[in-house]
Amino acid sequence: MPSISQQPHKFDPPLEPDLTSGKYVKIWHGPQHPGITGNMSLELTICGDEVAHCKTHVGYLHRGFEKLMERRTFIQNFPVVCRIAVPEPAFNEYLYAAAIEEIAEIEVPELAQWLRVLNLELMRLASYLMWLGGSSGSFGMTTVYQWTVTHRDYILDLFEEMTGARIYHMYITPGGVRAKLPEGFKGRVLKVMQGVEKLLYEVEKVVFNNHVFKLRSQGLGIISKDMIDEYGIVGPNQRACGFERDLRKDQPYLVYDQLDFEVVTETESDAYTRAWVRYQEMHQSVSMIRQVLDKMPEGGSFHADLPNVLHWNVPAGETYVKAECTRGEYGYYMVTDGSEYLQRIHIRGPSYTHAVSVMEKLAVGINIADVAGLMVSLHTYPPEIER
Amino acid sequence: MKSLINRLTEQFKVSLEKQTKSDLCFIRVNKDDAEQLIRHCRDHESYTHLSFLTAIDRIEDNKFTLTYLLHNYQSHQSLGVHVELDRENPVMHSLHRLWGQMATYQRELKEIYGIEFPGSPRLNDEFFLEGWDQIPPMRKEFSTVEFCEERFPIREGRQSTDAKQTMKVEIYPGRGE
Amino acid sequence: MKNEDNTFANNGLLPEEMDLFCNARPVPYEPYSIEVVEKFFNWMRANSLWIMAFGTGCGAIELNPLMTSRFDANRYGIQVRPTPRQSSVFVIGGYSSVKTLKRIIRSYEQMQGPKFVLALGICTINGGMYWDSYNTIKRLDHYIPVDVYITGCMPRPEALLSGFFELKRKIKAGECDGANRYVKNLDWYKDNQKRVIKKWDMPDYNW
Amino acid sequence: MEYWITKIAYYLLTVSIVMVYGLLLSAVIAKTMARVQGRVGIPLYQPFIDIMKNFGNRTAISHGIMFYLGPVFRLAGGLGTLAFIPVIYGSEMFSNFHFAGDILLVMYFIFFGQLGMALGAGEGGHPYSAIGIARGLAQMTSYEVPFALAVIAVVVQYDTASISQIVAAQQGGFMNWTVFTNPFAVAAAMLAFLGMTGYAPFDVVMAPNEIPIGPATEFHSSYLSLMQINRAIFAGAKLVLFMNLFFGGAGNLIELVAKTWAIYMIPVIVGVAFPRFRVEQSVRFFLKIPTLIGVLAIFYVQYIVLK
Repeated sequence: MPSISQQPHKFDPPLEPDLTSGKYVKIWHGPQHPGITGNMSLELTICGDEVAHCKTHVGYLHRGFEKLMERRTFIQNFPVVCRIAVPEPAFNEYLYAAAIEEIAEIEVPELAQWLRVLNLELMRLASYLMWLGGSSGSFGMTTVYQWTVTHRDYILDLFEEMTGARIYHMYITPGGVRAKLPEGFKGRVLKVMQGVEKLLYEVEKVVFNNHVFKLRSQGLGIISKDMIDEYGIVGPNQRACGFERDLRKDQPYLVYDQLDFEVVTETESDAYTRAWVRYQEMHQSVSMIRQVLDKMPEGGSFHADLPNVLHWNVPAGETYVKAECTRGEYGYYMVTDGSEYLQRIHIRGPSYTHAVSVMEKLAVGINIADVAGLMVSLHTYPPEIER
Repeated sequence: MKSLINRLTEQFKVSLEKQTKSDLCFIRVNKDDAEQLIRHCRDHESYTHLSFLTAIDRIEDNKFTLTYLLHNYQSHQSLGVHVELDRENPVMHSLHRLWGQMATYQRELKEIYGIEFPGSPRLNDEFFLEGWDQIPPMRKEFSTVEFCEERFPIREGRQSTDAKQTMKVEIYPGRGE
Repeated sequence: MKNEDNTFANNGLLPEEMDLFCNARPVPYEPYSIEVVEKFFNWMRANSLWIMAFGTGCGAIELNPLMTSRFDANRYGIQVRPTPRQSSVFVIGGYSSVKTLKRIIRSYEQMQGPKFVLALGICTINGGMYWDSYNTIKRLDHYIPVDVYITGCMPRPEALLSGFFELKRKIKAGECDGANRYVKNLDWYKDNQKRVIKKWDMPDYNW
Repeated sequence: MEYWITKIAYYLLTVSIVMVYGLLLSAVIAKTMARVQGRVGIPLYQPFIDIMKNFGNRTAISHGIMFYLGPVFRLAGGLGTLAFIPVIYGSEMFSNFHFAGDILLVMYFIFFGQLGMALGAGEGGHPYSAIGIARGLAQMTSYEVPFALAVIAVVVQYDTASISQIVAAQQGGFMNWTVFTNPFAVAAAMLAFLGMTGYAPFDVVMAPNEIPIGPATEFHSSYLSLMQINRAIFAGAKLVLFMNLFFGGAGNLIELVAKTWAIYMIPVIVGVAFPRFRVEQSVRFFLKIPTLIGVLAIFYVQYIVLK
């Protein structure tokens, strides 16, 4: 059964233009380029101002996490997992903990689940604020960048109070979380949320109602409906095409089924719509955080009893857990063999497809001035591509 | 899930490995039927979303296990397809015509496991590593510690103890046993 | 790696690229003969630090709060320049994989002296938690000269600010001669770099 | 002979004053933007320190003689622009080499700097430089159209091509300023001024996230400091030109500072709140509304003012 036929196929890579014809110039966007999110590079072949061919080069941040985690005990992996996606480590912590809990069948107390949701939603909000700044900055609005990054910093202060660390907080551990909420924390969260909502209101006036921003972003990088499944596009990029798919609704984990929110969908699926979907989800996160603070049970234990972590043999098993992070489906595929080390763990980051195959497809034919905008509108984080 | 497995077992030589939860189960198929099975699942069972493709290095029984994880957006169920490869010369049919991102996964596996996917586009381009001159790093027999010791100089004065012993002796004294 | 006329062999280059790249060796620069002038310029350099916009690792994420309204580093004359020709400070954001190290070297050699290197994070000092990772270097100062280390994983913006102040102090005192050290011990650095970077497809010194 | 010596001495004095003023102005602008962004911003003396630091940096690379000449041309453009603009009306000390018809020469010099810069940056060999030059020249030609139309309207209105006489014609109460006697010309010229200053949405030349900082990518140390000095002088010269043509000139230094600062605030306030055009969008912008306003200004002068 020949699996490869000879006629060209839509998934075959496009032919590279020959540079000897003198029509094309090859330009390397990045890794040292302020318009590229994170540390990756695009090998652009441009004809005039138009991109004729694009290759993505990743791996500048490759640390071999999956290898390192195979030679660390389960509890030793916790400082490791949160380093995988730098702007939002909480999802890695939750997924790793969830995978272990599923294999070892650990019951998580309810208070811990609420605290996890609080942590995850704050993380989502912080990550979205960072993205909003980068996205408006890549279109030349440094003012909005300054505002949003500052408000993200206030949320990082909340994290510091809640977990003890700004960026890498090993808060979500297997069986629960590491600490209760400090005294008067809810009031401070609400205060920050007020500031964030005020900021979002201003951002809507400055960015989304801005004629120039519309000129730049509308019709840029349109993702057709067919591409969604063909390229495995997830998250807001997918919801901007009109697909109502959100893991928090479809396969509710933690206590998301007790929260009240609806999936945001749009239809144009260009850069502007993707930004708009994310903007609405930020409002949703704010409301979710408020609901969590209301409905959260007061007392109760926040941590299940674990066996002795020093020689903790997780039983043999195999599972795949996933959560809806800001970019879409973020999954951990874990295989254990009953020893106190992992057999194999695979981290499925949504940027893996967005930044490599989708970017290579969408970048062809756009103006070189829009490459940074398109890159940001796909919302990719290189660290989770190369792990 | 059960009905799906039954439907599949009628047409293909598949064996249910394990169903870990209600919406996730893993089946095993031999490598020549894999493409037909996956294509069938994508086209007729509406498992249209490829979550990931990865490999597991089972050095004890000298095999690589490829895992294709497909997802069904209608029933919200996931199906993991296991394909076992011989560890000596691991070769798998290239499925890059099925999904657009498949070629990228195959590139990665070629680099970090040395699994061959003949016909996959840009298969031999460097993906993560640059100028890698050892055996593929994710294989079990590749010891990253020894490699680091002979490749990268460590600043003197750093002592790295066995974390397990440290936890036993210093952090949780007495809880070790 | 050296020709007899004390120029680089540029073995990594293809033959048709040979004449596109310069193969001369860099020379260490002498400070101004008049001490007052040198002190004056050192004061100027200390008060206008231009960072190169190259986030080499996860430490770069703390540069955003540093440069924005919360901890406004701009008021100390610290600003970001997107091109290595105009920037004088190279902030290495944490661990650097081998693939990134190659780009770091290129960018560092394209910066015009006097140039200073600020290394963030424990992983640039001795590998940190990546001490057994097969793809990250363990100590940065084997490959490029480092002026100031800021430890921690990851260092907070306050720590970055204090590191910048330490760098200012050293520059004013005239102790930051990293570029000269690099040029004087160039062969040692190049040996270390080529021991790690196996795919050396660039000139020996990127002018 | 000593007439020319004094002239040149006065001119050098003017240049130094305008340079210091332009640098201070840029610092004030940066602080204003920083305040909008909720920051403290750079200290006022920061531009001077940057220039001196760049001057003290070393240069180890060479891209040929044209590369070195680029910033020199640019500086020559700035100095030439300033040389024929009477800075302060009625004062012998600050009226440079003005003569009848100097405005045409000034408009030529506004072009000149960019062209020389284009030559030099093209020599640098960096692709971003080439793209930046293409963008810069395209945008410059487009915003020169409304500006030229506005200047023609003013020249027709006052029936002279000498800046000092244009200023003289506007004396005697602010109702005589062009901004009130011929608002269309001023509108067109100010829209062109947005593009000249190069703040958002017209900062396509140095678009930091698209082509890191465009033509100046390869320029470093002392060349960069030359270009910074020129940026200050050029901004000052253009401000003085606009003040003379449209806002009734200045009788003394205080008036000069006040008026130029007010004029410069317009592009800054626009620039803080806007993202960046693509280059063809910006060209289209200039060739549509501002050009129409400029044509309208000429007709306005012809059939209403001069009736």
